[in-house]
Amino acid sequence: LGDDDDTIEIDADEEFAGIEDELQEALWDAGLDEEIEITILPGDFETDSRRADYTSALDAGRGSPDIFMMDSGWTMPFILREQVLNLEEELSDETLEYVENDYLDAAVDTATHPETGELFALPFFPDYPMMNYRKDLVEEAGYDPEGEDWSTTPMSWQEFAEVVEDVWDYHGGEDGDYDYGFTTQAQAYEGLSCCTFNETMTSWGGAYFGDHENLFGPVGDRPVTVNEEPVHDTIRMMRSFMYGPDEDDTLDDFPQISNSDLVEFGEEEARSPFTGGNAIFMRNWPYVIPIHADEGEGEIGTMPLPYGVEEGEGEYEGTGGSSHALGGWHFTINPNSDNVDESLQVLEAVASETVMNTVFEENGNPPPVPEVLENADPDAVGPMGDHLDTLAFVAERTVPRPVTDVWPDQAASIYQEVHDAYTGEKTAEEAMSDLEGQLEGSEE
Amino acid sequence: MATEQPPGEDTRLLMRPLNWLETKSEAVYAYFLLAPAFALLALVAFYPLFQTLRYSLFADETAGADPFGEFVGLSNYVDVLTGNADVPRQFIDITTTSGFPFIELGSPFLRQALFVTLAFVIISVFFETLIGFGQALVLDQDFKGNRWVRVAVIIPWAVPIVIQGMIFFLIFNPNIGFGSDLMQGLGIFGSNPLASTRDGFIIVTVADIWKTAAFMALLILAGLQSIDRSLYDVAKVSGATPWQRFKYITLPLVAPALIVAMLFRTMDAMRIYGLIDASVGCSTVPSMTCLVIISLEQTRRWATASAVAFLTAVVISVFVLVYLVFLRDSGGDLQ
Amino acid sequence: MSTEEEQHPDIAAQQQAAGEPEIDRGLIEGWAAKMISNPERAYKAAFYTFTIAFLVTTLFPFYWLFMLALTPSGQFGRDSIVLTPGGFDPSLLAEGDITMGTNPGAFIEVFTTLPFHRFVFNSFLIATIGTVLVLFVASLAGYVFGRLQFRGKTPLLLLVLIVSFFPPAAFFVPLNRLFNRNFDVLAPIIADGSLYNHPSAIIIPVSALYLPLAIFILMVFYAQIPDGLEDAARVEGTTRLGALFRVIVPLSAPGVATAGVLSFITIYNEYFFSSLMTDGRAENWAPMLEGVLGFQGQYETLFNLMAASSIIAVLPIAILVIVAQEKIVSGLTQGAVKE
Amino acid sequence: MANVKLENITKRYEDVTAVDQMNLDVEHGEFLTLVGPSGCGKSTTMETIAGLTLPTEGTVEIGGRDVTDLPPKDRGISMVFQNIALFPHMDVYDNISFGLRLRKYDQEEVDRRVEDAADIVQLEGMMDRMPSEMSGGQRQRVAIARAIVRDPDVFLMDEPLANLDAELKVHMRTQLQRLHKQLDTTIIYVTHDQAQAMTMSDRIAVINSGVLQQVASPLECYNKPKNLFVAGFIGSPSMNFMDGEITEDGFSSEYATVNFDPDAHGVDVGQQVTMGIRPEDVHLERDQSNAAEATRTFNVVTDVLEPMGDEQFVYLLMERDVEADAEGRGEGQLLMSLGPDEDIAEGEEISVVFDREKIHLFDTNSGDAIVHGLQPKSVPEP
Amino acid sequence: MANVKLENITKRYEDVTAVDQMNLDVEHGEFLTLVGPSGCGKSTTMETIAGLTLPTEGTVEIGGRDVTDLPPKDRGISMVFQNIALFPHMDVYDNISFGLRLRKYDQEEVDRRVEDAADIVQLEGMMDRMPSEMSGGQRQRVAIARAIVRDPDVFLMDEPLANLDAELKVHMRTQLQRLHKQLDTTIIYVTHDQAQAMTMSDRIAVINSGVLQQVASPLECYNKPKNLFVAGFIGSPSMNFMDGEITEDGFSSEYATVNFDPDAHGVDVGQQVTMGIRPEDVHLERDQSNAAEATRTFNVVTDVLEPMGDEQFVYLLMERDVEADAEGRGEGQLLMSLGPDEDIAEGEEISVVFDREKIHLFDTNSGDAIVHGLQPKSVPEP
Ligand SMILES: Nc1ncnc2c1ncn2[C@@H]1O[C@H](COP(=O)(O)OP(=O)(O)OP(=O)(O)O)[C@@H](O)[C@H]1O
Ligand SMILES: Nc1ncnc2c1ncn2[C@@H]1O[C@H](COP(=O)(O)OP(=O)(O)OP(=O)(O)O)[C@@H](O)[C@H]1O
Ligand SMILES: [Mg+2]
Ligand SMILES: [Mg+2]
Repeated sequence: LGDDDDTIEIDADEEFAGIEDELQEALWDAGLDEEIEITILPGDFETDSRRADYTSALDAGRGSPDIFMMDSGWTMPFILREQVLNLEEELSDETLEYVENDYLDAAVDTATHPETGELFALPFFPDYPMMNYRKDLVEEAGYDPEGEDWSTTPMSWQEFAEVVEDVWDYHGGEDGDYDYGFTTQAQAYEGLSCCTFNETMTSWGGAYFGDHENLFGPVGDRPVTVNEEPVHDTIRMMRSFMYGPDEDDTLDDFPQISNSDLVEFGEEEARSPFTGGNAIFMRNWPYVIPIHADEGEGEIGTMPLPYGVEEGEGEYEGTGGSSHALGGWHFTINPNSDNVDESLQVLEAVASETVMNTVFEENGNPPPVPEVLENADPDAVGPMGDHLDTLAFVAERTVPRPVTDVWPDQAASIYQEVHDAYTGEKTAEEAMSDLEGQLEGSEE
Repeated sequence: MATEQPPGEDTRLLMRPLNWLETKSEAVYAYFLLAPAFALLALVAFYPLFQTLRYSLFADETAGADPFGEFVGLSNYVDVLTGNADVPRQFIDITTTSGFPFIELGSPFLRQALFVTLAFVIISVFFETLIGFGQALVLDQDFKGNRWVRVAVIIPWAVPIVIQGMIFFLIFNPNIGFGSDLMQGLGIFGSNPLASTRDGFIIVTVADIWKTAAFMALLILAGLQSIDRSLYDVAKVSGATPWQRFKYITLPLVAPALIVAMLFRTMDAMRIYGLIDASVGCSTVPSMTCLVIISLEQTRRWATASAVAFLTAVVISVFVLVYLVFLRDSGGDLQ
Repeated sequence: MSTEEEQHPDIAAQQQAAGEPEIDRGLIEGWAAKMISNPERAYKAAFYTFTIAFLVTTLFPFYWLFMLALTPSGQFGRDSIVLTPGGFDPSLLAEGDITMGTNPGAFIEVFTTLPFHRFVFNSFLIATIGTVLVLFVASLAGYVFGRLQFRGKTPLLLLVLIVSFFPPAAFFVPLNRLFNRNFDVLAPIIADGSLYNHPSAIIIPVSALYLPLAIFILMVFYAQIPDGLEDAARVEGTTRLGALFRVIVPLSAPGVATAGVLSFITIYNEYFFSSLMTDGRAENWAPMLEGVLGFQGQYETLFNLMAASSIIAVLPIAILVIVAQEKIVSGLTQGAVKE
Repeated sequence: MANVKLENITKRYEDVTAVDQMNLDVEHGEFLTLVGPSGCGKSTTMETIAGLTLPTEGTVEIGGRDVTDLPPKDRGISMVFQNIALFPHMDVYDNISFGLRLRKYDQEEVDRRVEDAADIVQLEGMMDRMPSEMSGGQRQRVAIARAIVRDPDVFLMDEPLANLDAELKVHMRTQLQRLHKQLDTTIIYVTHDQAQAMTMSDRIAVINSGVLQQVASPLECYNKPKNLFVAGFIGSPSMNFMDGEITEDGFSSEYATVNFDPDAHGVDVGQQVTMGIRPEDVHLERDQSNAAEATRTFNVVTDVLEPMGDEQFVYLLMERDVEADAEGRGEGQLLMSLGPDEDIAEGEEISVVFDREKIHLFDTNSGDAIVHGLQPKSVPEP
Repeated sequence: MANVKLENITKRYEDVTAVDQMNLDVEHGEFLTLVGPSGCGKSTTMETIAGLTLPTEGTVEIGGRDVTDLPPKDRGISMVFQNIALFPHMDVYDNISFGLRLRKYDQEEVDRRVEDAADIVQLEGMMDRMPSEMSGGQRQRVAIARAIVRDPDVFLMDEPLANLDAELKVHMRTQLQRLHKQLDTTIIYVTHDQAQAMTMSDRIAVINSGVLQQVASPLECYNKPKNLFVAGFIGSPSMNFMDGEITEDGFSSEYATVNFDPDAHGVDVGQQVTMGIRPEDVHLERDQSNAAEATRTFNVVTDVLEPMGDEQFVYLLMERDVEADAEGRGEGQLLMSLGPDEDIAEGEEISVVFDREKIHLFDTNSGDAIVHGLQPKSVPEP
């Protein structure tokens, strides 16, 4: 365990631990003092366990690791508690400016203290969902994704559903070779609240707390807007997808393109049938692309997520149009570390194109700076190369996560109620009015 | 010759306090031997529990660096019991969930967590005892290959909880496993077992029985093995049928071991969490400990979590008292 | 259900020999007649039925786990895995693919993807030390509660028991603070002076939380040993404590072995503290649990590797059970343990 | 009718043959006692009859039925175990009433019977003690009560009185005899106590190393032992033996000669024989009138005296230089019993005679008895 | 020097006083036997001496040291337990050598000693048997070997020979006596066997209900019992008792009178006394010469005969219509012992005399002995 003093411990995950050497080189190339070495700890893959680990480490005032890689979904509570180092006072102005001006805004928002506007975390890479589809199957059914430029032209949900129904029917429909026309995540879990439901609702012009600027607070001083038509419609549309339009509480003009298994699906459950050649369309994160390239069946295509109402036509600012929940990870510094200065130097180096490109090339994680993504060399980034334009497109149409200190409570309420509505325990209106009550309760 | 002069008189330092102890009264001796256990428990259990009890008397602070706000006395407990607390809306409101016969009992804590937990405890402990006893009786026999049967029966207990949960989760996973189709075919499960409280409850219960019947079997087997076999001879001559020998000799003589096994199984089942978390998830089958963990890990409401933990302990203690009465009656030496 | 104890095992042997020449009666009819005329046979049949039922129900999930481990990761989601691994296709054998479309390599990938052996070793070590600690401390306490009479016994026993009333989470926050605190005294022994990332940070709490069960088990078994034997040992020249370890403990072999197995398994499989008291690195004493979880990501879960690693992780326990069951079943107590 | 018949019973453990080819016929209503040295197979025989142990060979019949394959409960027996084996979790009442409750006797009947049994073993007022709170003798009495409460056809009792004091032993002995008559049951009994064996039994079965030696009435075993083993085993203190040879004149050994006509006693001159004489058949010369017919006088030296209260045992050396071996008796040594008041000291020289009618002759090699009691003298002794 | 001294020892269990104010002084090298009815507190006394039970009151001294607070292992004792208490998980060798191995004797010494001890109890060749594979007597012998292998200062033996056959009992008895002399140890012994108590002990301590009744040499206890209890308890079969009253002429009861001068015997006219006479002191009229001085003749009817081999017991009814009660003896009933060859039948009318010198008188109320042996007659009897 003899860490010599110059080794900076970064707690990340197994995948980053695998590219430790490449990262080290990139950091040095980006100007890091050659004396400073990094070591990457393979933290828990599971985001919840990672949060629990970091909570206990910071609560106990533990000095290691020096740098945390935190999910943008739960960095905010640490910032609010000021348990991580305030970078605003420590980083060079140059870097601070770079972050402020060039980084993806939605990512920076989740790394900044909402009241003071100070930067507490350095976005490392963002994550955006895309609509994946089996290009081969779609083409067999007579569509021409490339010709119609699916990769950067979002469809409406209506169009999308019809396309799916058509392709699915072409391949035998429910009783054919493919059990699912479309898979997504509708399990009762955090991902439903922050992402899948959030982005779909946004594309329908709905919102949890009105305008998007309210997503980060101020808690207690913002409207709760879940019990409204666009939100109800989002639920009804999903019910149509799962149960068909003949069921209660559905939208008549949306066909059935999947089945109720979706209410048990998280990312992996949605991916398995797709990779395994049992589904045609799938909403998921870019990680599926390298996997599909490895072991998947057929050719994968990507496009932006469909929209419910046209961009800008939502009732609240920031809603409407193709919307993509923003995932991703930040670096934060452990204030109890003995190596705060060195750690800051590492962060300075991380905020460089060299490092961003290395990460993108090695691990497929998109750079946090859109411009870097646009300049990326498609041949150098492996299977991601075919999807750069979609990635770039969705990176500009993201929905930030509504992270505040009360978000964990609210997230639980949201996915519970939405899930109840999906499974038909409650009607969409009942569920949303219950949810409204609970959210208002927690906003006090 | 008559005086004993052992060649190697024990002069090791260790022996001195032991010899000193020999002459002390039974009580002093008892306290001395209990010292290590209580030292360990004091450090790892009593001290933390005392702290946790303290925490539960403060307000939750979700924003500041210190997770505790001002002193609020028992109001966390009151809030939890009356449903005012910000325990996460992690729990399905059972009363409106179809197909599972729960009664309306008041606050979410009582109505959901407590009720789910109690149902789980009663069903799982009942079946585990029954099956464990059956297994122990089989294992107690002398037959060829019993060594391997024994290993086979006990081995599920050795499966890490994560994996136990994963196995059952995957068996009922619509993509990978066959369980859902099978059970749906039999008309037992609805369409989304992993999302339905009723079906999820059954999955968790079955998974728990699968694993922990072995625990009962092991303890009961050890109890069976400790019975003086000549008592069976006496009983046989007295005219006892196998069933009567079981009822009058085996059962009362393994009763202390059995009750201890059931006691600890009950306490464990009351705290069920890992299995749920690893299989169907806390939102499908909310248990009392789910409530604690989620308050603790997810929403960082440590005061509320502490209060819920203590309430859990109170519920468990009620059960334990019942057991202790039985244990005393069964001749387990408590007085 | 107590089938065999009805009669001596040698009866069974004789009866089987005697039962031979009745084959030519109607099969079922003959069988039923035998059952009625010979209840022993019925017990025997019931016994085998139960044994087989128990075997199938306990082993099937393992079999299934094994099939899961053999399934290549690309095969998930294609077909349900029932009796054969996903992607299993015997016709591939003809094409020279002896794996028949399965992926036995998972059992090797487990070690190449992560240092899984080190995780298992860590757990093994932690569980061994913890078990020894638990057995020793619980033996002393179980002896006191099982065999001595003194004032304050019941309250103390309840105090021990109370520990088991609380979910492990109830202990976590204070313990985490305690174990992460830097104690200067510890600095020379343990890097950076705190117990974090040190095996004792898992051993101590997990042993202590398992202690009540061990104490209760041992209490029950120790209480059953007749006083006479302990007296004899004391007259022969042991101290009271000597009598405990030379006579009471060996005579309670079934109980001690049971407590030992349960303790080992509990610590080996412990979920809560194991995942929180180290940073998850094998070289920092992270237990097997972290290894298994290492195959599970937020996105991609390597189900086959998890299954393979589970099977591998269970092996030490299986060996332990094989060894310990001899003790549990040793009929030491036959015959001479009597009042 | 509950006779018990063992046919060719053999029980082998791994390295020991505990019972060897035993044939035994116990009649209905008989009181048969098994005696024999420790480890000779008495308990094993009992267990075989009870059905607790399966014989390696042979069959057991009870009441004319072959019960070899029947479980104990269907054999109509009850048993007192040598190791007592009370149920530790039941109090005295429950221990005693166990068999009755199994058979669902009604409560009153159970109470009545338990009371009777407790009365017989003098355990009144201890009904709610637990076994661990009783003395050794008290436990044994509970075990007896548990067996007698059930009136079965056959009682098996393995050392039931070992832990009782003399008075209680006599009491229990009488009680058992009375019970035996009253209930008209067959009793098979194991004891190491000669007094019990002699007074209670209709017949005694003497066993050695698993082999039946003699089955006969107590007095027959005492007076006409079938072989050296029985002669030595029955009677306490046991018979004196002298190894010698038959001469023309009768018996002759290093230390003693006894004259008789070899032909009339069916022995051959030169045959190796062992002479046996019981301690009470050795008389002081002055008391020789007590003997039916006295042998010649032997001059001996008294060695050790053992006063017993109602009699005293005197160890005699046939010659002064004989060294008493460990057991106090051996070649050239002799034990006699005297009245308690005979005035005798250690180291005294005295003269004794044997009672000719009480002299036994055994073939030294086979051990079989040849003659019990010499015939009246035809030639006067020197 | 290893004397044992109990001072004022009392042991109370919840509802029983097992030992009551016991004062007992056992000298170095003495062989003291505790006797008494089942449950009288013998084992409890032994446990107190061993230190296994803490007395409620009183102190124990061994070798002049107060050991009341010493653990058993430091008291220099070894013990044979009534319940045998072999370690079931150890074979014979390990059982016997347990104490030696604890004391870290070297292997050779252990082997030698174990061999010697096994020799004494005749257990050679059974060294690797487990207790569960042995007969009752074999187990008991292991227990004895375990105790003697260690040569302690004091041996405590609680019924060590109960499960042995007569021959082995005699053998073991002699061995223990020899050991006792050789090792010069103190032995405290519990037995229910009169023969053992009488032959082995230097002194006997008679206990009843936890209270010490008499401590004296065996013959003294036999011939001069201190009270009714001791008189009845010592001797087998036990003494005949008759309750009566002192008249001017001596003793008078419903069934018998015996003449003597009350004044010369320290009794008052009208005092309630119990007369005691041992079975062997009742003689047939025709044998009255065997009595030192005979009383008047009593006409009795023989009831039950018990032939014992070396003697026979005859139950007599003082009057024909007396009904024999359960124990065979009671008011108006009498037991006598006769030689084995006396020709006598049940139901016969015979005349008997008592030996005046062997008549005991006890105060009926207090039970204390008044006189042992009447003085020679001054007045001729009718
Ligand atoms: N643990 C106990 N609790 C209550 N009473 C007891 C206990 N042990 C012994 N006794 C009682 O104390 C009395 C004396 O018992 P002890 O064992 O000393 O008798 P003993 O003289 O050895 O009898 P025995 O000859 O039958 O062995 C008995 O009445 C017995 O019932
Ligand atoms: N389970 C066993 N395994 C091996 N040998 C045994 C077993 N049980 C008994 N024996 C042996 O069989 C022989 C007969 O034993 P048994 O118990 O019948 O003797 P016993 O006549 O009752 O003796 P005792 O008078 O000492 O009780 C003994 O030599 C004994 O050691
Ligand atoms: Mg026996
Ligand atoms: Mg006793």
